[in-house]
Amino acid sequence: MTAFLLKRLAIGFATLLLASIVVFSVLEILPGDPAQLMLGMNATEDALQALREQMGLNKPLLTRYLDWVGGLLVGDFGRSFTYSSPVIELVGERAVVSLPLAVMALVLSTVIAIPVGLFAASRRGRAADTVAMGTAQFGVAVPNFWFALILIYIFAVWLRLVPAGGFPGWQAGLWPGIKSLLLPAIALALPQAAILSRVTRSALLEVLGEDYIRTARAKGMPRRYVLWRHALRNAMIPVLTILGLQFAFLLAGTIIIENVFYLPGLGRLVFQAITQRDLIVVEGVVMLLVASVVIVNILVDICYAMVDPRLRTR
Amino acid sequence: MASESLDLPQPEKGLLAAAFANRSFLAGFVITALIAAMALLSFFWTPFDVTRLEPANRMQGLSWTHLFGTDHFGRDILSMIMIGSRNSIAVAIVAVCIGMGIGVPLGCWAAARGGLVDEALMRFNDLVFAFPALLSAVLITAIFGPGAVNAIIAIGLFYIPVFARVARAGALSLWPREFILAARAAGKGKALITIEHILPNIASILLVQGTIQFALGVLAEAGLSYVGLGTQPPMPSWGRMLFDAQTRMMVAPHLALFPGFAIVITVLGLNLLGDGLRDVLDPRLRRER
Amino acid sequence: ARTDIVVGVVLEPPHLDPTAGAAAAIDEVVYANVFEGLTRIGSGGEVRPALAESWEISDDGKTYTFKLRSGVKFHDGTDFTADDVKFSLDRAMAEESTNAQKGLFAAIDSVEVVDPTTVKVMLKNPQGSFLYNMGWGDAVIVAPESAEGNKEKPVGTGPFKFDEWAKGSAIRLSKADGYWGDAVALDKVEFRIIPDAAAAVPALLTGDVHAFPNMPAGDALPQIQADPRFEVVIGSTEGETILSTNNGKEPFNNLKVRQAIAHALDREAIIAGNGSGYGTPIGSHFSPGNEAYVDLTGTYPHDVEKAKALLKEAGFENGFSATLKLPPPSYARDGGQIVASQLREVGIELELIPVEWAQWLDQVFKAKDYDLTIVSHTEPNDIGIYARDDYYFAYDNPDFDAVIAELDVTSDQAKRNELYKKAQEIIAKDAVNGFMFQLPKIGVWDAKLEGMWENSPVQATDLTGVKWTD
Amino acid sequence: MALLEIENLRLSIGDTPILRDVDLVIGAGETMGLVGESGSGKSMTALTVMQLLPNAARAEGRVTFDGIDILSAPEAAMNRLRGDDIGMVFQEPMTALNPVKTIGEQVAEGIRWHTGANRADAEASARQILDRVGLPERQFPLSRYPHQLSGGQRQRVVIAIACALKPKLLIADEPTTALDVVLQAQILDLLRDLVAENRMGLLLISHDLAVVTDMADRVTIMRHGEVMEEGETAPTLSAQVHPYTRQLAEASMHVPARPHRDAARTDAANLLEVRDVVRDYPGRRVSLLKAPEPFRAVDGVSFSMKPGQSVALVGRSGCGKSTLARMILALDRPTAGEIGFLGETLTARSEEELKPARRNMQVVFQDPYGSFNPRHKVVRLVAEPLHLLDKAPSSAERREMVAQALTEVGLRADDMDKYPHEFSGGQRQRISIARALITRPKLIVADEPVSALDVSIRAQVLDLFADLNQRLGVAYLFITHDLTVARAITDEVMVMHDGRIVEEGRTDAVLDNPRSEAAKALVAAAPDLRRAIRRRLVEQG
Ligand SMILES: Nc1ncnc2c1ncn2[C@@H]1O[C@H](COP(=O)(O)OP(=O)(O)OP(=O)(O)O)[C@@H](O)[C@H]1O
Ligand SMILES: Nc1ncnc2c1ncn2[C@@H]1O[C@H](COP(=O)(O)OP(=O)(O)OP(=O)(O)O)[C@@H](O)[C@H]1O
Ligand SMILES: [Mg+2]
Ligand SMILES: [Mg+2]
Repeated sequence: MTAFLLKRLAIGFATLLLASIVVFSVLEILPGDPAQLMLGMNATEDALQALREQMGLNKPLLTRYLDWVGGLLVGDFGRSFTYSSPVIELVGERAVVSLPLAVMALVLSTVIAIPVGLFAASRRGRAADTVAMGTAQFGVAVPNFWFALILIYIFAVWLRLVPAGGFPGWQAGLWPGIKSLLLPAIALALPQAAILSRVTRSALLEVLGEDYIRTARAKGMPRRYVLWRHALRNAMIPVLTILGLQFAFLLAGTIIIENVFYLPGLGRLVFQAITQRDLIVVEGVVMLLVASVVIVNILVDICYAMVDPRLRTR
Repeated sequence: MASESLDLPQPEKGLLAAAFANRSFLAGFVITALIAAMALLSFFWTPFDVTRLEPANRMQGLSWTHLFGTDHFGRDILSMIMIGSRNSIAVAIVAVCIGMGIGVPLGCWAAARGGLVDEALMRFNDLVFAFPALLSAVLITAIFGPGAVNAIIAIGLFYIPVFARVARAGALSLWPREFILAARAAGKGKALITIEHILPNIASILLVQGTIQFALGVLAEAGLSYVGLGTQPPMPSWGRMLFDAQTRMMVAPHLALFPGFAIVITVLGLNLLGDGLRDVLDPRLRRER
Repeated sequence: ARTDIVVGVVLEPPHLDPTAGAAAAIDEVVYANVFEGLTRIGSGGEVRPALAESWEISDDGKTYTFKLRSGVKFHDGTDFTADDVKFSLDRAMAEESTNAQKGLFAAIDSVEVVDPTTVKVMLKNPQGSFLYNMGWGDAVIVAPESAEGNKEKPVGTGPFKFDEWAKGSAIRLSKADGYWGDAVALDKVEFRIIPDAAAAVPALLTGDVHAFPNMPAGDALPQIQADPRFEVVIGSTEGETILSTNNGKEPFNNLKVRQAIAHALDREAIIAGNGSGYGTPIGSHFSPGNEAYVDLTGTYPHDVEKAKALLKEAGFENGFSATLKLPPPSYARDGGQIVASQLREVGIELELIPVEWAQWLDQVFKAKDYDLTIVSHTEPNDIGIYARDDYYFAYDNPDFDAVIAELDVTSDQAKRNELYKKAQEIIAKDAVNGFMFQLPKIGVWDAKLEGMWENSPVQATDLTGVKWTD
Repeated sequence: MALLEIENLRLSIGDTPILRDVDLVIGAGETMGLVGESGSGKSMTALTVMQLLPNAARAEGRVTFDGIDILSAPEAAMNRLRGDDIGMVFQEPMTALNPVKTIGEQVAEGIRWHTGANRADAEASARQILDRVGLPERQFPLSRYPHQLSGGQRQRVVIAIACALKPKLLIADEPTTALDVVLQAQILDLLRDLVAENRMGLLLISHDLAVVTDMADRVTIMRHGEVMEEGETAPTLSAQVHPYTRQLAEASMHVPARPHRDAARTDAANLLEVRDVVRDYPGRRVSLLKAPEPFRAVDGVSFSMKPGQSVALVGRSGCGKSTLARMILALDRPTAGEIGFLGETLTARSEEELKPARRNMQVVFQDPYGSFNPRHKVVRLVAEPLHLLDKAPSSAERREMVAQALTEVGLRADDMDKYPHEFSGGQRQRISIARALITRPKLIVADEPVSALDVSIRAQVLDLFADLNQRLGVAYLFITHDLTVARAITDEVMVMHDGRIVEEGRTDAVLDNPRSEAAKALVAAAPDLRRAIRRRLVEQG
């Protein structure tokens, strides 16, 4: 188990290192001069030079890469060019929007999808199954941003129950904060829930066809007991895989959804930072997102090992 | 164990008949065919010319002249949706081709060679999957500029590991099979075996995966266009239409309705097709029915 | 009456130091509210005294002596003195300065502190616009103690002091104690960042936001105008929205081609298809709000036949194709589509190339690698750019340069206006760019508010005179 | 009254009739053997009793267990019966246990469910029954997971689950087919003891007549969903009154005719020479720091074969037979040692250099399904080794050669345009032999070529092998775990154990009189129909 974990950690670390090289070089070839962008059309050449010097853009490439990675290792993400505050602070301020959003969406989709999947699997072939899976089939096809627009129209524009967008900040209170994340979370969660419920159902059906289910049934356990006690845990393995992938997807999904709802989250931050050529912020946020995907995947692997004892000895 | 992960279908005369007897396949096929027909038709005819802007006609509701109304430039929405379909389809197809064209050989190569090559492929996959897809797309378009071609590259790049993974898994489960051993005993090299035996036998899972990725590609293209990174005006695209509709939700909600439905129906059709294909081509699932 | 206000702004400022960035969003929050300069620009675009009570100009026009207000304090409690003025101007002029409008200070030779309330500024040569220049946000006075921290925590002399900045959502100010000028009516001010119509309209309707000095109302404007709860004022900005043309490149170096383009543009349709449908047509590069403005929209009226004829004369009977680079704002991206459709009518096929600002600056502004582009020039009174060598229009006309050179040394207002008119006419005739319209300033606010600016001669949201009437 | 009575059982799945008027009676303490070829309906009969049939199945007739009418019993009543009064053991021990639950949980679960015992009591009973099936506490605590057990041990757990509550009837559906002979003998012993101990009724399903003869008091023989014959085991099988019974019994004991045994030319040079061959597989990494111990699958094997010789390689499952075969075929490289074929060494050769060797050495695998690419037609499949010829034959020549090969294995030439799935299992194995023959090889390596076949088909295929050896002088390396097969068609035998050859010699000599421990165990455990009938007849008087 520890060997398995160590190996996963090593792979995760290698991925991060590679990612850092990729991110750095990609941003290097990004066209556009951040200094010019900050100072606008009327800037004089010496003002631009001075700013570039200040931002450290004049140093050699390798030095800048090493400085940056060295900083990352000790938790120093550098200073934003435009905001001129430490990147870590910026990211912190944005993460308190994005993270709750992604987590809310993940929880929501799980809470909806797994029971639906279970229900459909246990009623396989009957009307309830057909309806649930038909709906899911439809849900998979709905782009989340379109769904978001419809939600905005219904709940914000028409019924005026929730704000159409924006985020009041957590200092405005827990409820207003949650309220403004509600629609975005639903918009993100439902299409994901549709996918997850389909996966849950088919994983369950697959497991239900396994020999050990027959063994359990031959012990005299009723169908429902077998479904819960024997099938579910085994079916969790593919479900976990999808959950892991979904986290990455939700994180990326926040980029679009934050734009739809004008939420000051990480997605908007990178978007903005890229257009403003605030490279250091882009680098920081991208690395953070990549790191969280890597970490989630390691967590998923640990969950695998918890669910499936066969993996513990690997 | 290996044989479980990839059951080889028997070539059957009745495959086509079986396919059309499958409800999901049939529905998917009909929808997809209709969308494809619409896209083809748009090359020759649309109700209105979408390159002519007539601000005077802007944002009209539904009428007999403009079945789906007009947008903020006075363009006919039905015509735009027709032309948009061809964009969506083109982007998705080319992206799938890129993903398959590079991913499948990579996956097969890794499965055949094993060892370092395989490990390198897996790390490459880890790396690509660690980047949230949209983020990479944003970065790519930031470098090369927004546009359909770059959207294709961004989506296609993401598909490489997807197909590599599927091909590798399929190929890995085939390599220890006895008929492959027999082919090796017949002196055939790895490349030849891959072409003669591996590829035909993973073709069906690749086809199914291709359909799924195609559907996802339509969604992805819409998403990219929605954030302004995909197909660029004046070429109409569904995602872009939704973006334009968003700021006008208060006054003309119908603007958001039709492009959205177009996306949903296309993706739904492709997913149904994929599901149907899987049922027909994967005998293990067929037996379960 | 209420003493708090929530003001909606479209763009979040990157930081809050107006002396270190070009972003208009900075001035929209801090100009006149937090920071003040020696002079300031009033709501009609006029120069008014601010931290300088009065000034004297030497006869040769090269020495300005400013008499400063006494008893003024920065928000951190330090006193405002002549030393701060010298510090601020020296800092902006310095070699390592990162002031975005360094050109404003180019004429200054030296700054001399006469006594704590008197400052003398020596110019290299007389400059007619000097007092106006000192009213820009980039020329506000900062204190040496706090200058470095202004990006994050601005410290100025204005009526409001900075409280907090919830990045991505809001910036909050509150009334500063012991302000030197007339007491302001508001206690608390919040600038809320709301970038788009889809969010702005509901925010306004639900009363979350009281005022949008510059509202992205889009197509919902008629609905708001019909609502008695709100006051809608369509003013104008300093933003001349033009079809910038690369005069240095084939075929745009041909006057006939430029004239053809000018005839092909239908300003009314462009304005109608552009967001709210408001905007003032312009025929040259000058703000209609300015007293020196002349209406030159008739120089090349919309005339497709004429345009075609001119193209034929120029040797482009079958038209030609070119590229149109479009930066992100919707006036460009949407406007570009309309322009393309109008030019197609006369046979010019445009390929639309969307670019980000970073690329626009690189490719268009610096490298002049473009045919046509659409951009709004928001700097006030900037017709002088047409005289600059090397500017991205690649326009060169000695007659025009002479007019501007004369302007630079003229301080008599009537004479200046004459020269401005002349300048406008020259570039209009030369059809340097496709002059389209002046960006509207769609101000929307609660009908019970008074004192909001109707026009924006500078990019500012001056709240000093704003109060609730009930 | 008998424990289980099945009368006129008819079963159909969808529209396909599966069982026709099946009758079967089992008394308490009695063992009933149910035999028949693959697909004859044995498992379906068993599942009917458990009421665990596939969804689309319809059963009619009468099935009573202990006076309860099973076909009309509600699900709840069946739940009370299953696991309590009727236990069932399935064929596949590797997949019959839930991989994510400990064996303790899985055994105790049924006990708790049926008796309402608390956890501790249930676990105590589970402990007892696990001890009973030969999984003592010290080595096999309740907290073990299935993957930590070998196949035989897992099968014991499954039996423990089935017998935990001392059922009145135990149904064992091919409980040992997936196990090697030694394990099979152990499991069968265990079942026998359990029956004796609890006076259980046992329905033992098997396709192996010898196993059934060994175990069962009475036997029911099925074919195509119908009962052919039913009666006391030994008399039924020895008298062979029913033609089908005779057919089965004869096929089980079939020995191909081989007029010239020892076709090998002992004076000739060695055809194959294997010297000190070792094969290590990378072991599992236990710690990141320590390099993993390699697992040695083949450990210093040396032997040689003469042209035309027929050699058996026998041994328990996992002893390294297939690994050795793959190295001989140059499909895998030895870690150490050398393999010579026709005087040339095979190790460290490129694929191109191997061509001549490959032409003279072909292979036949166990699985008649898996050894063909299902998408190719027979002609293409059989012609595949022609790739090895220096000059590629023309299409017509190719068909000619394929036709000849097919005729040689007893198929028709026009079969070449069919797909493999259009053939029966035995025919398919003939096709794979045809493929092996097409290049006229001097050696055929056959890895368990008949163990997936029904007895009657197996007999035909063995005849074919013997015939080819006689007619064409092909040498065989015949890998099998079935000593009857080894005895039937080989001259020499090698016994492999844990990667080493522990004994070799003339087949009859070694199998009649094994000297090594491994060979002795193998011979003792191997079921032998003739011997079993003899013993039974003596026992039953
Ligand atoms: N789920 C099912 N659906 C349809 N037909 C089935 C199903 N399971 C088995 N059959 C058919 O029922 C018949 C009897 O099968 P059964 O499993 O009882 O055979 P068996 O005697 O146990 O064979 P084996 O020795 O191979 O296990 C076969 O023809 C088989 O194809
Ligand atoms: N690719 C592999 N990697 C690791 N271990 C392997 C591999 N192939 C086989 N082994 C191990 O090597 C040993 C010998 O395997 P092999 O397949 O040669 O056995 P066998 O004698 O043919 O058994 P059976 O009769 O079950 O076919 C087994 O313990 C097996 O688990
Ligand atoms: Mg069976
Ligand atoms: Mg083997």
